[in-house]
Amino acid sequence: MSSESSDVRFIDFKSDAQPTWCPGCGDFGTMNGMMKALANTGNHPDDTFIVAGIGCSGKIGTYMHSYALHGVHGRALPVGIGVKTANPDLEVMVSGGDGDGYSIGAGHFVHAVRRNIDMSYVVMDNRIYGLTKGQFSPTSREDFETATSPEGPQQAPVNPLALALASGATFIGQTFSSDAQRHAQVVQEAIEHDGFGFVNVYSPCVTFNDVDTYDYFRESLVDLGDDEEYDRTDEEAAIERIMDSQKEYQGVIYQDPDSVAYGEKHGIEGSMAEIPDGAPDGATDLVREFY
Amino acid sequence: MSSESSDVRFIDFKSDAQPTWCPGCGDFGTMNGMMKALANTGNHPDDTFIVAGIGCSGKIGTYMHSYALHGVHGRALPVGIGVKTANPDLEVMVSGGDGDGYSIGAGHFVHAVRRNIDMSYVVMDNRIYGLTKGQFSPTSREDFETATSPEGPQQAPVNPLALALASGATFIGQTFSSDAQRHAQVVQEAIEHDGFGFVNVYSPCVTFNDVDTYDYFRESLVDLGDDEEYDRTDEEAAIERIMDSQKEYQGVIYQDPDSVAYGEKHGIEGSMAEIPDGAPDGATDLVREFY
Amino acid sequence: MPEDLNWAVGGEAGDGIDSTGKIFAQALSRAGRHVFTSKDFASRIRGGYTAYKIRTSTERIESVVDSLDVLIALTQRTVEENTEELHDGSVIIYDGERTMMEDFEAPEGTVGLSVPLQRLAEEAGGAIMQNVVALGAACAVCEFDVSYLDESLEKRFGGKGSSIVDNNKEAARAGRDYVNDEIADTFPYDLDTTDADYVLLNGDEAIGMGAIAAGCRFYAGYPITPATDVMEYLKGRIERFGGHVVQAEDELSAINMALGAARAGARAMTATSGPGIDLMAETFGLVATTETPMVICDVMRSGPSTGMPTKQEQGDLDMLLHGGHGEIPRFVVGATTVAECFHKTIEAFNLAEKYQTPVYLVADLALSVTEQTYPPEEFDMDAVEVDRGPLVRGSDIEEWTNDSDQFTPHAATESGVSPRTIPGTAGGAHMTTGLEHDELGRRTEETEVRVEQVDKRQRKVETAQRDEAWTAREFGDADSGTLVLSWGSNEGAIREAMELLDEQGTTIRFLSVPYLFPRPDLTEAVEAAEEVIVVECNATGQFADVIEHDTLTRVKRINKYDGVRFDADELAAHITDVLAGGDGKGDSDPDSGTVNETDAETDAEQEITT
Amino acid sequence: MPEDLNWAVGGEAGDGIDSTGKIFAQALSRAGRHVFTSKDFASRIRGGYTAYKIRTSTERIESVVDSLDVLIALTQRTVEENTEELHDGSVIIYDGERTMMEDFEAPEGTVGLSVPLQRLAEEAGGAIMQNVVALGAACAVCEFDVSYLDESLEKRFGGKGSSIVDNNKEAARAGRDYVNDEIADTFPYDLDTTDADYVLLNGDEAIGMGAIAAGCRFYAGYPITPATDVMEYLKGRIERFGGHVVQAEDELSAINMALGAARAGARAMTATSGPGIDLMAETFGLVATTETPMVICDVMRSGPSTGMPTKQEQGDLDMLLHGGHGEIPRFVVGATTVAECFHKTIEAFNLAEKYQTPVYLVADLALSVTEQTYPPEEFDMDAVEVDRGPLVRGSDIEEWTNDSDQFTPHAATESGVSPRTIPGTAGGAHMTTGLEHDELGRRTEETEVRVEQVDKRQRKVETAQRDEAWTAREFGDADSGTLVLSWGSNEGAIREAMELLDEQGTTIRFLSVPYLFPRPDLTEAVEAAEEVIVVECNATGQFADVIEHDTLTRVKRINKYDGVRFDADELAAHITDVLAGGDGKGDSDPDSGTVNETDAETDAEQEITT
Ligand SMILES: Cc1ncc(C[n+]2csc(CCOP(=O)(O)OP(=O)(O)O)c2C)c(N)n1
Ligand SMILES: Cc1ncc(C[n+]2csc(CCOP(=O)(O)OP(=O)(O)O)c2C)c(N)n1
Ligand code: SF4
Ligand code: SF4
Ligand SMILES: [Mg+2]
Ligand SMILES: [Mg+2]
Repeated sequence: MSSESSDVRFIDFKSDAQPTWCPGCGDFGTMNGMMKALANTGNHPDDTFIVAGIGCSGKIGTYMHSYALHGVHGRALPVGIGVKTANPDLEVMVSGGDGDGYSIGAGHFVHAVRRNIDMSYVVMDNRIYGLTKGQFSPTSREDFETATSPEGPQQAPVNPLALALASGATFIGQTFSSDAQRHAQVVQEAIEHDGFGFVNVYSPCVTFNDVDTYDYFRESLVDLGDDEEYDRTDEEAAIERIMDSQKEYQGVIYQDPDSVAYGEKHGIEGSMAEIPDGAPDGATDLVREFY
Repeated sequence: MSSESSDVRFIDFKSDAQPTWCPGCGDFGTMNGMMKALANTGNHPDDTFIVAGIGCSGKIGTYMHSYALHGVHGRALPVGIGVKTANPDLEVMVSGGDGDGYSIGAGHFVHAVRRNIDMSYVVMDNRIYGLTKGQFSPTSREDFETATSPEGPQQAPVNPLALALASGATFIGQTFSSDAQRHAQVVQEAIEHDGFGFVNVYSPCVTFNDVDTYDYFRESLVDLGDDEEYDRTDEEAAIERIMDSQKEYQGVIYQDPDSVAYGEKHGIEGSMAEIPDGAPDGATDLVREFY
Repeated sequence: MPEDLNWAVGGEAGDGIDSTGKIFAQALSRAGRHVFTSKDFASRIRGGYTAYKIRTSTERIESVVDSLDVLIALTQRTVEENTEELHDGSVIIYDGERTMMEDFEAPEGTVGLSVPLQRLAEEAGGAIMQNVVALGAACAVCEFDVSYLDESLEKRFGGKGSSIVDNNKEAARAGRDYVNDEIADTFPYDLDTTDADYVLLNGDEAIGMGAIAAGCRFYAGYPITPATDVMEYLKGRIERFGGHVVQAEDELSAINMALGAARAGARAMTATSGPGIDLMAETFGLVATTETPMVICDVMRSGPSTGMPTKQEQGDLDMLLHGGHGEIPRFVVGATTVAECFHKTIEAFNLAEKYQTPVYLVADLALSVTEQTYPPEEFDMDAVEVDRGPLVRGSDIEEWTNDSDQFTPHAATESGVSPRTIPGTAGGAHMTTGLEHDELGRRTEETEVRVEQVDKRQRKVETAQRDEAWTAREFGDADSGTLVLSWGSNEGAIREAMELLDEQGTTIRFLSVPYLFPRPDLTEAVEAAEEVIVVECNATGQFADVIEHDTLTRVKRINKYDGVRFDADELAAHITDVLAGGDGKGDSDPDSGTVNETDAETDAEQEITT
Repeated sequence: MPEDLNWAVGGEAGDGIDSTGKIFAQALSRAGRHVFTSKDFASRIRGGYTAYKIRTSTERIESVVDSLDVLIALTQRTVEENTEELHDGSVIIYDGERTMMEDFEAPEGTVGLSVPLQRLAEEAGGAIMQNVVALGAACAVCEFDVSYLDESLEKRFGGKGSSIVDNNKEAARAGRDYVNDEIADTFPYDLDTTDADYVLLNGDEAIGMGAIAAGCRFYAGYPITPATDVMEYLKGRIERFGGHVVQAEDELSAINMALGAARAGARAMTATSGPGIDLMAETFGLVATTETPMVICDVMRSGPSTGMPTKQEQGDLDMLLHGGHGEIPRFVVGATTVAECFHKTIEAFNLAEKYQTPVYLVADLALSVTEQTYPPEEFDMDAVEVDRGPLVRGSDIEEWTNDSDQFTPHAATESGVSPRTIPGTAGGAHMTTGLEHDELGRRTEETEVRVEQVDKRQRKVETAQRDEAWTAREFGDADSGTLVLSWGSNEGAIREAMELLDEQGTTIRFLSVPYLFPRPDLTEAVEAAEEVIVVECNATGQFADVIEHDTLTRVKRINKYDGVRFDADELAAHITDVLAGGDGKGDSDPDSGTVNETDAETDAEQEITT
């Protein structure tokens, strides 16, 4: 599906609620890209379900227009899995912050990746806890000074892409919220991917993170899309980029061309929402089994 | 430290409780190796703290003799972190099953690894939920038939070594419970490692897993100790072995020679157990700060 | 010849005790006999004593008794564990040729029947069939036609090929023949058969079947004793009805998956036991605040913490009524019998959707492990009704949109229940959140809206209190001055205890309460009684406290917290004791952990003389 | 000239409102004035209205009132949000030169004081100092010497270099001079100073300081409003005392880390708010069953679910008393004032170690965000006592080993409290488990041992009930027929309301209850009263229910659940209303969400006429 063939415009995914993000927050750009990608892939708000985590990032559920749930901290992915399994016809997009996804939600992340449900997961990675006012996050640098790390966290930051790869990811993307076009494009590919489309988005926090700034990302990001040699289906090449702690990469870093989504493997088809007024046909057989 | 220099014998780490594991269970061997490694490194039961998870595996807390806590399912690692931080003089060993560590405890695993606390973590990986009678576990093969996966789980198994590596591990070992000597030796190295010493132990369940059997491991395990070329400090070589889904490796797969443990980075020294009878010296300064 | 036979097979965990017992239970059921089973077991895979006990009668049975007529003892310990239950004339079947049983002597008064189980099994094709040989021997002892075993042997071993089935049938006959031919004694047991056709199932299976009947299509869970059977029942079955089971990575995930499925419009459920209920507490509040219909099943086991995972307790009531931070409207519905596990599951789904709230469905270990016979009509699929509540579709949506055409999923209606649309419904797109929100589901901190939404959620409970029949199940003499109250699986034992008490001339009024919240107003009943006794399997008397608060009356308590369900004899003794002014310990088992707990203040007031 | 001044600065979140208010509060404190602050805020980083309010007097203050004398309004909305509080003669300082305030008109009766904040700040060195200019202006309005600001400006900006400090001092003076010179009005406010020397701190800081004082060395936590400040206070300070703070990956981890540290012998703590308490529920049971001393602090916020994270509520009592599956002995201690946050923290650690149980230390958002002055003697470090309970060391261990020299960490002593050794103690090695265990800490399912251990754990509570003084804090007239009961931060507002009521001739007896479990026996007090009113910030009346059960008496309720703490005027009105037979809504703010909730049964009984 492409934007040409669809009547839904990006603006249809916008709600009339005014974002309360700080002026300049990366999340504005991140959200815009998500809305564009949803529109470009021919989705409709009435057939789309957004699950948002808790954090500044988690507010997107309110600012976008679709069916949506703003859950509890760290549990957005399982909610998305439930939605998609109960109705594979829906477009399911899960989103949240680095704390939500890689700290309190780290376990779910590992397991959602390996389940390879056909949905997308967009993490707004600002390397800080924004909503709770500036404590270090799992992606914060070892020496990043915050209220709870006056001398830096002194522990290896989580590498979300590596974690995804180790968990058996079939799609790994990374973008930068202010590179609007690339960001929307990669998210679009994540949506189109047949399986779990994971995109880590550098979405700077202008209020509490003075290290991982727009300038920093602008200068350090290497776009794999610019590299004609790069083969996103080559796992080894992906590992090399992902484990490279000297550089930050943008683009689709890895995609398994043979990915088969969970739903297909398990033969899940159609919505589970429609049920008969009484017990379903064949229910009496269940009783007979106990003879 | 070596066994020669120590008066503590392996048997001193054994309690008088009779194990109730099924005859032939891999956990017998796994535990013996742990006791030997503890004795060989010159530890004493009175200075050792074992944290056990919940599962058949988790029973070791009862069968060994030391200070020990048998916690709730999936939370053994944080308990160990608390013990070690409060008293760095203790030898802390955490142990549990693949379900405990990689399913319900997956998030803690990722974060314990990256904190690099100076303790060891021994996982009895039988690729099944033993205690709850045979449901698939996170390390179960895609096609492994159990009560909850009549047609196999149909999802990529967790690769514990990859997960550890992605989380910034400084020591990754893997052993097989019935290769007693190798197993004890690798666990011993994990104890001696200055940081988080992680060992995944193939510890077969003879009752519920008829696929990942003694025979299977005996035939498929490749011992890296036999490979003189292998350099455990070479991260790339480690990645190659770890991502190799065709083979199972035994030995110390990776060790960061420059590992500095959390306690050292944070300047944690000495036991926190001794406190004065009243407020500590200097407490009044805390009040003055509020002037 | 007693109608009522108490039978057991016991040995080490791992000896196949469970399936052996089940084969015999099914055979009895096939023969038109009622069966009520219970299990003694330890949460170890091997190395622990375990037993499968069957009480059988041509009449319906609802409880266990502390008596054993026929015991297949694979180990010495099996006999030791059951000395109290054995009586004059009890028959113990054992294999005197096994080394460990060589020196076995049957307790005084009992009949020790040495049958060479292993040898006969080997002759029939393999030592593994020794339990089946024992079953054959038991048939002979009870004058029960061994061919009743055939159908269950086929069910069990059919998958392994017909020769295995045949060998097993032969093994059973070898056991029977050995008793008939070599021992040739007669025993005081003779099992009648009837033409009735029963089904045999346990509480977890009844819950699973109820869920499918009610239209549940999505189940997410994490294995935990004694709730795992619900998941294992559903797996492989729910798919036939278009559903799916996910084994989640933990309970936090399980409840959130179910929440997602429920928001997508499916009837969704998760089941767990105490530790999982704790882990689900945070999301439980989210389910309630977002007004998502969902059923969360708690099959209680002995706590606190990991406690005794394979032992009985009714210790989670406080948590179910009060757990989770903040103020969470909820429904708590409890099953009191195995059949009720089926019916209450269906009801739970209907309540959840009618009132758009999470419903705790509570059962206990005793229900979940009990396999019990019922006429199949008890599970009448044609009688199942599904009420999805105010689900708004099509153009009806317009009624529930605001001036800007936005759907109002949390409209503050008079009943407190709001319209509900499911994703995919045109014009119904909306969000919801665990933050306090307005009618549109968007966060707010406006004091008026906050108060309106709290009141609205509370109003759902009031509406339900008014509109639904929150009745108790009443038994006994409505005019008796003694009122016994209970919840959960104790119902059966109390009913049987009432029969025993009746024989002594003591009549009581018994209300078995399946609705824990909202619950029946028991004020009148309590005020009408001279003596109120609350029976429950826990130490602190959680239900008793609830009753005391509701009715402003102190009650007496019979509590048991040693991990073993009440049995009828014991209960009758305790009740008698309490009525005689005793402390509720009765004269039965002094170690049974049964106590009569009352608040310190009350002790003095009531001046109980012991 | 009123002694009592109510002052506020308000604007958008992100405008630096908090630090501006704090600077003024510190200046007042330096001038020997008492200060009691409160905050209006939204859980957004920017874009939401927020205000820092100060009530100041030369006398001690314990509450807020709904009145504002001086308001620095950085935005129009600040004035709108406070119209009700403004009165004749209130002074509003604003910057009439800012575009958004150009058309601002002060509400009738109030005095609008346009001060070119931004321009003066720019002249002094930078627009960023406009808030400080406003503070200077406020000093002029209140006849308060601007030099009192200097010390707090140094504290705040000292780290940024002396020229920044100097610029700020100048900015303050520019604001003062502008009012004095250009406006030259006089205002009815004149702030006296005294020689007293106060400290200014909030509840979270008091908890953190109490923890260090009590010897706490290990803290693990996960950020959550309004408990984060406890962690942030400890970080950077506890290390000076040999301790450490871990920011855990989540609350599940945090409580387990604290458990580990506690088993290693450290005094250990975690603090969180409702959602974290839920997540900790499972491990809480483990802590209790393994008899590990630990303090778990719940700084309550508005629920359920994510609720209103920056709003006040006392909604977690049910969870704290009853949460967690199974039956878990626990202590629940609550702070009723900021100073008590310090004292109760110390007490909580002592109780935890004396009785080897987890102690919930409960505070609420109102306490945690209130900055309040106290004479430093209130935090007398020399008076701190540490009681570590039965910690066994050296050869004393032998007293507590069995015949096989095994230590018995769960010995079933008469008091229920067992000996305790810490790792590293020779001969003390032992295990413990969340499974039911014997005296050695090894799993068991023996019914006798199970019952013994349940009883033993319960006995600790009984021992504590007997041995400790579970007193309430009593205020007012002990002989009054009106008994008011409350818990948590309402104490201050109720005390002030009592003064207002006194003026009307209404005296009441007020018991502020810091011990939620075990708790004082209030039966006598309740029975002696004609009217019992329970005041709390929640919708269902959780504490009222507890009192009703304890005393078998229905009580009246004043509840507030709109997210805003009680203020004294409002409470006085509500109490008057209830006493006049009203519904407790008083004649104050009809929208405040205050209700008088009584059970349906009672409504009828009490026949309240409105
Ligand atoms: C169980 C629980 N613990 C803690 C919190 C408090 N909390 C809210 S958001 C957040 C972290 C925010 O960080 P991140 O996920 O990176 O989102 P950001 O604000 O940076 O976008 C925390 C700790 C909570 N809501 N629930
Ligand atoms: C919160 C919680 N959920 C579920 C359980 C039940 N449970 C006990 S052990 C276990 C898994 C055991 O698997 P593993 O960790 O691999 O250990 P194994 O028995 O195989 O050694 C489960 C699910 C529990 N104790 N607590
Ligand atoms: S605090 Fe940071 S993440 Fe949050 S809205 Fe502001 S800029 Fe964005
Ligand atoms: S079930 Fe498996 S893991 Fe458990 S004790 Fe038996 S063999 Fe070992
Ligand atoms: Mg973040
Ligand atoms: Mg396992």
